[in-house]
Amino acid sequence: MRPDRLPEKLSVGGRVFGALGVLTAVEWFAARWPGALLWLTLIALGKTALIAEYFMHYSQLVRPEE
Amino acid sequence: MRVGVLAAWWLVLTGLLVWAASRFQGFPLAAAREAAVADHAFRFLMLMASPVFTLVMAALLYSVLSRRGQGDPPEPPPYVPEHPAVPRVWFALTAALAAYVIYNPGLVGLAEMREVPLSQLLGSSPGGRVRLASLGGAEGDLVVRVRASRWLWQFEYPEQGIAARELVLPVGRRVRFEVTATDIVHSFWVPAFRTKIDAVPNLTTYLHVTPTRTGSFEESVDLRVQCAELCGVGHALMASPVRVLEPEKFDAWVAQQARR
Amino acid sequence: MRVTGPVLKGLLYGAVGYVLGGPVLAAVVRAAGGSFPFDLELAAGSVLGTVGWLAGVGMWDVWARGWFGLPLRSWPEDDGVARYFRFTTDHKVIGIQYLVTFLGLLFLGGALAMLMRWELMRPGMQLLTLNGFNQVMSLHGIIMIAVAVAILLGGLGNYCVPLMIGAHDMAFPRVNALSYWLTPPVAVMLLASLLVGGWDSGWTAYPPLSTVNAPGQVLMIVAVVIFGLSSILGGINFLVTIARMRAPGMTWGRLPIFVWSVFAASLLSFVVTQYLAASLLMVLLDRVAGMSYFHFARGGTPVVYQQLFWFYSHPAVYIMIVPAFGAALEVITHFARTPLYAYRWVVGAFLGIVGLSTIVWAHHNFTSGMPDWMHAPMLATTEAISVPTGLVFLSALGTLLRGRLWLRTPMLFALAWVWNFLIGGITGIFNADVATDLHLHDTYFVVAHFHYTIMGGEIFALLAAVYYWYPKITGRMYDERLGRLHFWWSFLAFNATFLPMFWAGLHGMNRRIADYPAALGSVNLWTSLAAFLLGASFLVFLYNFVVSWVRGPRAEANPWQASTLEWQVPSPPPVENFPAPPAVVGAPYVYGMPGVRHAVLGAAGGSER
Amino acid sequence: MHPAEAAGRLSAHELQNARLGLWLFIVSEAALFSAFIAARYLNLGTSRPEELNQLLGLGITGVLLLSSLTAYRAETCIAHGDRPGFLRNVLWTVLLAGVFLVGVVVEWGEGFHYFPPSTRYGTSFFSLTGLHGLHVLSGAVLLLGIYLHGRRGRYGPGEYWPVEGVVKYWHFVDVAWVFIYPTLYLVG
Repeated sequence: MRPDRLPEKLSVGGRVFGALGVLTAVEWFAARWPGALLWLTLIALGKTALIAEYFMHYSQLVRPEE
Repeated sequence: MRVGVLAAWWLVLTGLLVWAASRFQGFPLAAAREAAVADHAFRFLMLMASPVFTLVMAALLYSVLSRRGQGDPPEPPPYVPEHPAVPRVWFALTAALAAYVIYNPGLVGLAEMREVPLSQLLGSSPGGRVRLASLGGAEGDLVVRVRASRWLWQFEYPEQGIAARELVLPVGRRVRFEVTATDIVHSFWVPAFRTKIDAVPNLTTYLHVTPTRTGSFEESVDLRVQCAELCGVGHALMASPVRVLEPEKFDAWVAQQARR
Repeated sequence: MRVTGPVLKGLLYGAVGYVLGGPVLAAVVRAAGGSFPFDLELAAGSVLGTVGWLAGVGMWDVWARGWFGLPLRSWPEDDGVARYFRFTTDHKVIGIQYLVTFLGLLFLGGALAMLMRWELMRPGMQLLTLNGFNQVMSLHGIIMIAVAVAILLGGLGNYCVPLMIGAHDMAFPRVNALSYWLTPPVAVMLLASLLVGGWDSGWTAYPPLSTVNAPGQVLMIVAVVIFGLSSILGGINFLVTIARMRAPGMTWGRLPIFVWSVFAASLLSFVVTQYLAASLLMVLLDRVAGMSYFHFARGGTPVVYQQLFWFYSHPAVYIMIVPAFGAALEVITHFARTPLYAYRWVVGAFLGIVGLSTIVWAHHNFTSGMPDWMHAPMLATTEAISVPTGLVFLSALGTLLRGRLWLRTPMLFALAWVWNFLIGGITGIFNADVATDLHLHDTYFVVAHFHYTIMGGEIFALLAAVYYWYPKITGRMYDERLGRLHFWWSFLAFNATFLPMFWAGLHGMNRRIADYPAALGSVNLWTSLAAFLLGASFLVFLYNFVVSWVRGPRAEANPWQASTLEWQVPSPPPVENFPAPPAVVGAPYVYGMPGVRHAVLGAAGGSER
Repeated sequence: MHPAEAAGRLSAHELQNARLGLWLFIVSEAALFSAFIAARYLNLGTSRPEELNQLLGLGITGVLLLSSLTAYRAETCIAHGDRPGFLRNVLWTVLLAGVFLVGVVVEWGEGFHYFPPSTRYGTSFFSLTGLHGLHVLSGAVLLLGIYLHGRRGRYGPGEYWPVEGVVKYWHFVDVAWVFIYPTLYLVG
């Protein structure tokens, strides 16, 4: 882990946060679509995947060096 | 290992058990169409289970009698690689047996209990006015509203406009029980009818029974409404007598109740 | 004082915690004009009391001080009996703590069963009141459920799994100690519930009864939730240990079958136990926060509880029985002196059971008023579980038929397990089939069925395992003649007790009743007399267990000449288990294969000591 | 916790054990939340009252998402040896947790008026937000502990497991809300 990569990693976090924000906005409108429960579940799963992958480093379990 | 000896054990034991199961008479009084369905399923399951039971018994007996080792501990027998087909065949046979039991008496018995065709098993029960409903088609020749409270049963006959603390039914007519509870969960069970349904507060559940013979609690203790779901102090004693009458006697009873 | 010090300190802290969290807090709130129901007082007090107990018994000194940057303190090292009364991280000590605690609870639950059988010996009420019977029955139920969940996993699983995979300890030794030390407060709370009116809703605690009965219910709920936490932490610990602490060469395909069974049970317990916690917490919220999950007067829906509850509690029976499968197969393969038959199929069967068991729960609810469409699929999934279970039988029978049987006490109990579980399994089909279950549900047929599976299946497998590992754990040999006496006595008495119950249930004896129609008198008299015999048989076991531990002949490292790792170290094993990590080079059961070995121990180890 | 562990020094093997254990614990916790969410749908389908404060709900959802970002930044900073950045971000996370809790308390106040716990929606609303609030509270306390330890010079690149563990737990608390928010506010 080289210190010079810190800004790069921090910007990844910012982009993920942006994506989460967009998904939350989509969610807000999806609640009015027909079949809302399905859409809301899919969006929530998508947000979970983003957080688990980028924030919680799910892949560390298989690739410890991350 | 001598397969022939094992097979002989198995056949003899199976013969004995199948004979015993087919002659099994140890059922309580059967006083309804549903009881016949249940008892038939019970006996059929005993027959289906017999060869399975005896296969394990035979292997157990054979191994204990013929495969005992000498010495402390016995010298291990030389290792023989397993034949890969045996587990596969076993798996296929048990799966086929399970599939058949799921079909009959499983689904077949369930359809008979509900008096619906097999194709309707996945449908949900009658009426928009209840969210959750239970076993049985929609119609009945006679409606009885069952109300359970700690620790007594009340029976209302809305079409006749009467109520009673004793369950009186005419023989041969399909009765539709509409069951509910006023306080906690109870369960409406008549052993001679072989079926039960929970009495749940804030919910109406349904049960359909067609009594097939007359009788009374005095003749058989199986003709009683017994609470089958633990409901506190009086649970064990929460029972009411059941009387199944000829239709004309039932009408007379209704008239007598209406006068009171 | 050296022996009892930590426990006394734990009791003191626990009492202080209870008083602060319960009565004192309640008094303060009430003085401030707020309302503080007695139920809430009990719940808050018992939670804080448990925290106090944990702090006093050692978590503060060996764990929490580090969080504050303080140096850790530990009680003086001791090889004697004192270490069994401490917050110790050695998995072998924790295993014995679990085993002895839950054997004690098993005897207590058995004594309660004797009380019930005394009352049920004749129609009418003789010994207990109606309410007293319900309380005794409920207490018997929940204690035995706790025993069934914890005794094999917590006791023998803890002791044997690290040894069998060649590890020096569990992955999280302190979490392991926490799992154990959470259980004594559970027992205390369950018994203390009798002081506040007990509870009469059975171990299933169905609402709305459990939302309106005596305050003892609150203690039961808190106790079960805490027990669930212990079970979850234990499950996670086993999963990580088995996944990541195996010795070099110990591949998944070389794991002893008992280890696989613990792994499968842990997979279930660490997820589904939360549903038990959730459903009981909802009952608690109804009681203390005036919520309306299930309370009838507030429009609650009691049926929902039954769905959530059984989503845990049916898999729970596999948390109990799968380790029993593993233990029984382990004993059978060693005492048949031949490799376990169809090993891979059994592993698949365990995992298949784990998967299937999460989609069968509603067969407990056929009569509950759940939606009609659920009957057919739940009937099908439930009966499908007989297929993987059948593979377990295939493995047992194949091993027996290919082996040379050594009929020592562990093997006798393992054979009894085959018989008992066969009856339990087959009668399960009658409960899975809707047409028969509508009658049999909530009758003694069900009581007989689950006693055949859990007592006849799990507890008999447990006894097989206890006799099998006794020399390893205690370093002493049990008395073989007393072992055989215990076997024949308990096996015959067990069947004499529970076989007639099928008949009683079919003939209209519903479960959980203090009294029954006089027509059922003779079957109940027989059952009671047989039950007393069954109870007495355990005194033989107790005598053998205690006296042999004190005075029995010293056991060799490997009295059974078994091939797995735990037998290759001295009895009892040294603190560090293996002087150096063993190298696993082959399958676990290498009988009848000259020159083939399961493992090579480190230079300082030596297998033939 | 052993002082060495308190400082985050674990062998690579122990670190992977701890990670797997924490993940399993998180899966188990997710099961607990899923049971309460399931009870909401089983008890009352997708219906919800009109009086819910939608703006507040959306607001605290954003706050919690933002706190996940600051938690991520804190962990990344300490992994790269940037202690001031780490401390700053942990403090922000705690602060956002506090804002979230204040939002919940305000919503509870309105809830008691419109849909008290004795109503069927109130039952699910108060138990889900309460259960989640307890997790937020415990997470905030843990973050505060990390902050205090960090200020005393603990943790550094390669030895920050306590930070990683607490931050993972914090992300999980966020994920739980990702499901609770539509369950309580959006469906129906």
